[in-house]
Amino acid sequence: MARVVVDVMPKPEILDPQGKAVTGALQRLGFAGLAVRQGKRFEIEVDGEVTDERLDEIRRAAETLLANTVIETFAVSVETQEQAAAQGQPA
Amino acid sequence: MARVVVDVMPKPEILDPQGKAVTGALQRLGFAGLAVRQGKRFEIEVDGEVTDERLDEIRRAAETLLANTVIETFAVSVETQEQAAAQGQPA
Amino acid sequence: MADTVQHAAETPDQEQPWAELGLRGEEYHRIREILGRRPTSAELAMYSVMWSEHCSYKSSKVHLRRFGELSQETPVGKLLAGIGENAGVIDIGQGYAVTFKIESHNHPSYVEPYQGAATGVGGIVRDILAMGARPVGVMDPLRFGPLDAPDTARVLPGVVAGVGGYGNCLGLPNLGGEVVFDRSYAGNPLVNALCVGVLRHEDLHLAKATGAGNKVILYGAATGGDGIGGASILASESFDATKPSKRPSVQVGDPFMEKLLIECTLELFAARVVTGIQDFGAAGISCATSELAAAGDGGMHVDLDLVPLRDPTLAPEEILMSESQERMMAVVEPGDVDRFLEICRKWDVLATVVGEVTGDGRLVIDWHGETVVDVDPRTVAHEGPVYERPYARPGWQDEVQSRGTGGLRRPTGGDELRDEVLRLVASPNLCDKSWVTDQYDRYVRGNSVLAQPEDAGMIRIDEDTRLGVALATDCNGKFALLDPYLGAQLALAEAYRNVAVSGARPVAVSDCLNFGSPEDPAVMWQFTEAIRGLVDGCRALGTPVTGGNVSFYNQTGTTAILPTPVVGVLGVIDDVTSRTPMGFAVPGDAVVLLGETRDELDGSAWASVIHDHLGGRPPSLDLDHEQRLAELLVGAARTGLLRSAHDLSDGGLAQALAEACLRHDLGVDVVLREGVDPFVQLFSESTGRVLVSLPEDRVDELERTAAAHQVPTTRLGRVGERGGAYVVSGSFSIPLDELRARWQATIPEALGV
Amino acid sequence: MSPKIGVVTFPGSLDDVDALRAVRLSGAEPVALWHGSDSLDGVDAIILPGGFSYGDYLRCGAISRFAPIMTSVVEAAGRGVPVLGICNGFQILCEAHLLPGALIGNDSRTFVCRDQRLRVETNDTTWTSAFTRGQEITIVLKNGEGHYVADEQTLDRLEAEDRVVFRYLDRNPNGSYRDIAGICNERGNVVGLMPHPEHNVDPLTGPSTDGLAFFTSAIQHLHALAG
Ligand SMILES: Nc1ncnc2c1ncn2[C@@H]1O[C@H](COP(=O)(O)OP(=O)(O)O)[C@@H](O)[C@H]1O
Ligand SMILES: [Mg+2]
Repeated sequence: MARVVVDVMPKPEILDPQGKAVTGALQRLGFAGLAVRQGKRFEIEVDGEVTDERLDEIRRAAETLLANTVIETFAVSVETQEQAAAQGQPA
Repeated sequence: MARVVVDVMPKPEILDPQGKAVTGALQRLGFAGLAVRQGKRFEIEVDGEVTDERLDEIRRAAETLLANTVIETFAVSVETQEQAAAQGQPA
Repeated sequence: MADTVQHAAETPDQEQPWAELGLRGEEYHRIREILGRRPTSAELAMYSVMWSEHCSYKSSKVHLRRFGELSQETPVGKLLAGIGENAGVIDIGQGYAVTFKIESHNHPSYVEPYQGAATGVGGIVRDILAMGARPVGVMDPLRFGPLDAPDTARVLPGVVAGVGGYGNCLGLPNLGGEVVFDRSYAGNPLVNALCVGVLRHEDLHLAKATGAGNKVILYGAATGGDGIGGASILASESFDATKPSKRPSVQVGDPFMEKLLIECTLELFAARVVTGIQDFGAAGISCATSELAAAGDGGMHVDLDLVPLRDPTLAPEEILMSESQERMMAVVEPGDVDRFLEICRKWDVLATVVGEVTGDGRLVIDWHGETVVDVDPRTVAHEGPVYERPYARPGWQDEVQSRGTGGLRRPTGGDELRDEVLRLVASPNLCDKSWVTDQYDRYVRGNSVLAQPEDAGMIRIDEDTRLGVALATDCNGKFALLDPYLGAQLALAEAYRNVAVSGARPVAVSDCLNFGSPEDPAVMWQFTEAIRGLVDGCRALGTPVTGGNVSFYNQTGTTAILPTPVVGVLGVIDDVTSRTPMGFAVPGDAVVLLGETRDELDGSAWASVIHDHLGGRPPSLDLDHEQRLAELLVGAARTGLLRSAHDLSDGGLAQALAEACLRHDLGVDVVLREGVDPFVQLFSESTGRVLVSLPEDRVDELERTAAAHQVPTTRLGRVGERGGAYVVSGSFSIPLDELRARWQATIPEALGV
Repeated sequence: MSPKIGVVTFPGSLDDVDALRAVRLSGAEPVALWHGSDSLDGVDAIILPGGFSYGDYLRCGAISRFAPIMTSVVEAAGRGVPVLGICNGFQILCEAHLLPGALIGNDSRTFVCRDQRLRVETNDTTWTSAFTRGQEITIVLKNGEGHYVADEQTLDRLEAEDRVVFRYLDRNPNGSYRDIAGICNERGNVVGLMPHPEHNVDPLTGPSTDGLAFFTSAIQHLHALAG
């Protein structure tokens, strides 16, 4: 089992009301100087090996379903063992 | 300006209806053998340098606000230039 | 360097991309003539958006004028504001006024269904707010391609989630709407949105900039590159070429921001610190500044550098054209500015003084210390081109009208009738719409007296006096195709009747005219016929048109949508507790049909569902009868005569009976008339009919009152037991469980949820 | 003297007007409270109303939980002051850890508005004493994120301590664990639920008047305290 991660973010030029609200809240909580954009993270457990074809397939899946490419961009990455382990715990 | 990323994922023992729905939808679209969990990705532009203290501060922000640790885990990472560049484009 | 007025004067021959901005050669020349020089690129940006079809109504203006011929008086009071304002305002007595309007957001909703629909709701809500009113409800007339078309599975859920996502988050109850499927909408869904607001007479605000020295304040969201499409052409030519040239043409809504904007604006009104106000819709700052200045008594000076930006790389022409949502512009007396800004701070709403009202009649806009716009605002806002587009009754109209339903096979015998009743009930246009409406909050604010699936939405306006208003929107595009004049009147009559069945008195009209390309003479003919129909219809019914919206270019390829003049009717009810709901309420009650049934099946749901047929002539309409019927219904509500009243429309009596039964799970036992084809009695779509139920011992009273109003009555039968059956005596019987299962399954099955 | 019940308005609160009306119709004095102030204006009970505070953009209730007034609410709750969280208010109470668990997106992934049947599982709380145990009621439900989750241990504990206050009947509308619609704290003075009792106080505008008993429960409790 391998893990592929698809990160989906609002395009930079598109309004991000979520990020705006979080940025404001952080400020009020005393965390200054942080500007936040909020997106989605999909962690995908892939049956079998992550071949190039498999990755291409996931890219197509991201394009059709996971991201709305009218307003969002996405990035696909394969997660290494160590990353996966780190991800599992609170940092 | 540097960028710090906070990834927030539902804890494994908590149901993830979004992820489950996405998994189902992918299957119906013919993308087989993919199991998805859906979380959030926060990209944080930090004013000034990302020192260790700054990172600690962001960890605290993640813990108090960005994640609900009752049901979610989070991971904080500093994004390198290259990653940032890659992130910018559709993969 | 920006293209300044001075630079424009010095470089008269500089090429300008007017065509790319959608202007025609003669329009560009007219702009040069007005200015006596070439426009700066900022001016060109302003003229091009303000003179677009969408903002200038250049193809429709000459026809819309006809609405102005109607009396500006409603049956309950005067119009306090009419066509030409952001929305019409009707005096409904007790010091209250209501304002309502429908707008379209069709094309954006095809590109990005969720955001398109969401920002459509946001836009119409700001129009209502700008009149000084508190928005109190929304409705959403929607049209989609066939339910089983693959793209509908993308568009419909997105649109519905968007309407709900935005309206729910604003805390506006959804009072009703329409969900209609037809193949003509496959590549061009219609997303119309209606908002209704309430104000006290003294709170009426108008969009005008008066009083030299008064400050112009921009408040709400920061300005980004949203929806500026064409302006980036200008920007990339005249500004630095290294920045991202691709600006988003999609706008993203922020309903939370809009909710703050509503509460903040209402507090500003209450504090009496606003002298003029304008919402931002299409064309952003170009529109707000030029309309405010044009309607005022002076001019306006604006410093664009002061506009808060979300994207600092925006060029002046882009800032002027940006359609970023959730923004408003107010004109404020200098002494009130501090208080104004303080209220905005309380609501966490960004507010900035960006200019002031001047006395010179010019709209002057500066950027980096230089003047980039210097125009007479009236030439931008009001003196755009006006076209008398050619129109002609299309050759195919006769052919379509001659192809009636006469030759179609009609069902005979109980089994066939039963089967077709069920097929109609389960058809996409007649089936249960809760998959859609369950995504809308209809309870918020606690004043929703009637909402879906009632014939009209009704809200209480005053808890003590129980004054309220009712609203319905309707349009049968198939009828409008068969005869656009009559089709528009049928839409009007249906909305009018839907308001009347609830017990409210219909008083005013708003419309959203959705059509194909105005450059097609056949479409233009449909459009002019629809307006003629509406004007004649409104005159007959005594209801003014208070405002509305035109949406052209609704077509897939070269095939236009069914002409779709959506009509919204507003009614007033003195005591909302006397309203009449649509569902059967008490077993044993008498069931009576008001109105007359003729053999009218052309354009009917039956023809379409059973035979996939559209042709012939729409049912006839008697507006005088509609008026008498409405009087009867409004009077009956006052005296508490009826326990239910349900308008007959698509699917005729067959469908109305099913809906009245399913509302509270009560059966019905109907005896059809001898000597008249049961098929016609069940499926004809003759207009001016209403299905009512009432206690047996008051049937005489109903018959007397109806006779006094010259409304025919037919005794149909009785309301049955809870969980009973839909029975047509001697013909067929359908257990309610079976009926409900068929009615409810359609949309969830089609969408796979 | 009739007790004073406060309703907090956060930016994006929507059902605050309704909650104030319900308080009035139930015979208490409604008091509007503002999120940005830490003053409770001497109210005897507090309602956190429904809505989309801060747009619910991060997580429902996550940002409101840090509003200045919440410090006072948490403190008052600790003193035994009755606190009712409705929908968004329930979410805020969970985020503030006044109640255990969390609310996540409905399993349908859509907003759901419907007249929902519920069973009152316990009347041993400040807000449900006027009901009978096991009573079946109909209350308006409307939310996008009403799916109650908590770990097994917490769920078992809630059940063991009789702190599941309401359960969904007929059809679980959002996937909530063990059909939970509402819960309370150990002392029973803090109750949170997803459905909206304030929309069920007038037969003209709601499907039932089953909501009134929430408010009369608290009023009776306050009268008893006042002796
Ligand atoms: N179909 C129509 N029927 C009546 N009035 C209309 C119609 N279309 C537009 N109007 C009126 O023309 C004016 C300008 O419309 P519009 O540009 O949509 O206003 P806004 O800028 O507020 O959206 C408004 O008063 C509107 O009510
Ligand atoms: Mg307007």
